[in-house]
Amino acid sequence: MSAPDEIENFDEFQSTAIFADDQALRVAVDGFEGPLDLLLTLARNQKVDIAKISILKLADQYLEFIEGAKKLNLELAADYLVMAAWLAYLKSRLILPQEKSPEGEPSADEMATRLRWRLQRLDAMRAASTRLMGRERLDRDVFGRGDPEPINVVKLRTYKDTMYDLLTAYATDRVRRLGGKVYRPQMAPVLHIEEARERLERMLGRISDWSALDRLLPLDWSGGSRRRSAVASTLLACLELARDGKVEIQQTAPFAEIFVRDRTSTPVGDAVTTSPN
Amino acid sequence: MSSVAKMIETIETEMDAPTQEMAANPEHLRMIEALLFAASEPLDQKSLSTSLPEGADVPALLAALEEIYQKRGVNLCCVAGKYQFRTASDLAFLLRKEQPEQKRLSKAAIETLAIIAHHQPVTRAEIEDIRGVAMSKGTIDMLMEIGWIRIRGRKRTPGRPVTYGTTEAFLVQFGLESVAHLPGLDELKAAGFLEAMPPSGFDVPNPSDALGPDEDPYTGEEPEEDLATGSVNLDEA
Amino acid sequence: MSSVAKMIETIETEMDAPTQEMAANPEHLRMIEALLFAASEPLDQKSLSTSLPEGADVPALLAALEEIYQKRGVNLCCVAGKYQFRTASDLAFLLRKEQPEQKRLSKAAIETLAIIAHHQPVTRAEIEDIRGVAMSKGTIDMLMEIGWIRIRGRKRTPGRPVTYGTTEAFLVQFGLESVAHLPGLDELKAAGFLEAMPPSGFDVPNPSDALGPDEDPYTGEEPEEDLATGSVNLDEA
Repeated sequence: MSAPDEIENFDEFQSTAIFADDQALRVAVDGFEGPLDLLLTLARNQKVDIAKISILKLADQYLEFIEGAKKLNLELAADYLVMAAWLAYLKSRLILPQEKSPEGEPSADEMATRLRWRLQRLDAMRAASTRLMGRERLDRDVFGRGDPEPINVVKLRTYKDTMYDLLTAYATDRVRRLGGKVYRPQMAPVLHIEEARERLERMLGRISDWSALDRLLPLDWSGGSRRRSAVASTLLACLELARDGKVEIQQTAPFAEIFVRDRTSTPVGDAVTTSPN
Repeated sequence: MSSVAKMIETIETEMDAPTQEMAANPEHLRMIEALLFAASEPLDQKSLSTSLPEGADVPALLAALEEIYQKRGVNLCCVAGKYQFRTASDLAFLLRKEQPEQKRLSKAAIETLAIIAHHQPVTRAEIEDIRGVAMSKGTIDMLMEIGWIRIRGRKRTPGRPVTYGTTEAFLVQFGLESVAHLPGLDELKAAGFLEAMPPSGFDVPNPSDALGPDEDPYTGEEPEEDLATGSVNLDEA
Repeated sequence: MSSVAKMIETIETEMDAPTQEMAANPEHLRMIEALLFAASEPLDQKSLSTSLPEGADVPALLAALEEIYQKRGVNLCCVAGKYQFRTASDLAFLLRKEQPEQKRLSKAAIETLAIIAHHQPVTRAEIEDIRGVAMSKGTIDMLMEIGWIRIRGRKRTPGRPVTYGTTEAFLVQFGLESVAHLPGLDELKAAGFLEAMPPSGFDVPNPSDALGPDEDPYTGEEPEEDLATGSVNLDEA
């Protein structure tokens, strides 16, 4: 039973509920929001303060209204009829005051006061609702900033990548590409230092006095990179043995030929020696 | 002196109140003005404070700003405990916009909203008692959908009915600092119309966002036991 | 006098300019302020004029408003003949919220970056050749956006492709003094990034910030003539 439109002015609304003839009555029945609303409208039509309204007179008007509606065969919701019955009862008790009200029941005056109070309260809430809806509303009467400037969330992106990541990526990427594209390269030949040292140690006692380093190289390690590796490893092995006092090494000038002498079979000589330290 | 200069002089005179004098750092004032101007939503003191330099006296700045803008075309308003610049209400005639998209509220919905606002926390039965008519389900649904009301708790009475209250969006829409700022609230209270019964010395319920003395926080569906053992709730009530 | 009052006095002094004195009706000023505040887009004088009462001197009002807001947190700006309030440009930082986010480069991106770093100056085609895969446009764009690579020149080869190199920000990120300090082959081996015997054909160039022998400095878009006369460039290369 709700009005189709927002009606913010209740005085305006209630004026539509005043019934002068049968036609208006029909309109009024449709317009009421229940029996209390009907009672309030009737009360307001008495044009006196609701606090001082005559409940007897109001009950008469209400019952009259219901009778009129019945005559017109208007369908009335049950709660209108309940209110009518209650008002008829209240009216009878108000007209014929009893000395005592039935057990546990309020007196007729108390019932009238309660009804009056409920009408006042409904009236007050109607007014409050008018006040509320009369307030300036956002985006209808008052406006916020039409073109707000939003907060820009700037992502401060930092990267965790380190030099390690960079070099790993470079090395693995490049090795992978080349590995896939070119033939699988042979491992370059290396004469390991340990190998050279073992070999030299086996030769100790058999190395002739001041032998050139070249002559101590294994025979199958001649030529190109194989020879270079053999020279380097054998020299390093000689240096290690010299440190251990097992050989002496001599070189007369930078890049000159290197000579090696076996100290295990030769007493310490007075030759010019260069001992690496 | 020009009329504009006169207006500014008025602002200045108001600004000379000693309370704002010390605290309102003009650079901070510019900042808070910019923040509030830029925002699309009301801002609370806490979020303003985090955006301003440390030590900025937000309450003093807000007070200063409110005074500066008091007579202007744009005013600083406090809604739902937050701050927002809004066009002056007397200029509504200039700016008013009809909003066809917003559902027009029925008389029943408007009344229900007003009752919920003033009587919160309030149950459906209490609303029906005030209006003297059974409420159609759609009314509450519609107000909930608009976002103006919410279920806020349960009443410690038999059946433990849910209680309704208004939302922050309601306060923002109607330009209210809090529900305690509803116009005419004091008169309604004084007349006893916010009480459940005719005045006879019962305590006066105030509309409040805090849980009422006979209200429990809303936790969704009630456990079935509670519904079955109405007697327990009766004892509690 | 309080600092705020001083600021207002400044505004007032500015407002006393005789041009605005006559025309700026304070009520009209409030209206234009509200209109501009509530507008969702910049407004031109004509549309302001139709919203304001007849006879309102829009140019004078705008001038007055501009002066009032000149030193404030919000300014009245005119862009393309339309007016709007904008946050004062020196307060733009208030509207920025920085959110740190840590990321890692994608595999393709870090490999590309490593190759640019070691092989610079290097063209896109060369990067693709080294990596053996076509590169997505996004990779270079992303590295440029981060600011770690830059276009440093053009190669004197047909088509004059741009050459890429690393930036100062790259050196900072990876803790390098200069690109010449990038580890070479031996250091890569020694540090265990490469096997003792890298595949044949594996060389690690010595990167440099200086222009390469076949590199021209980058001067933006190539003039059309250069693109047309590829043969000339071929000779040069």
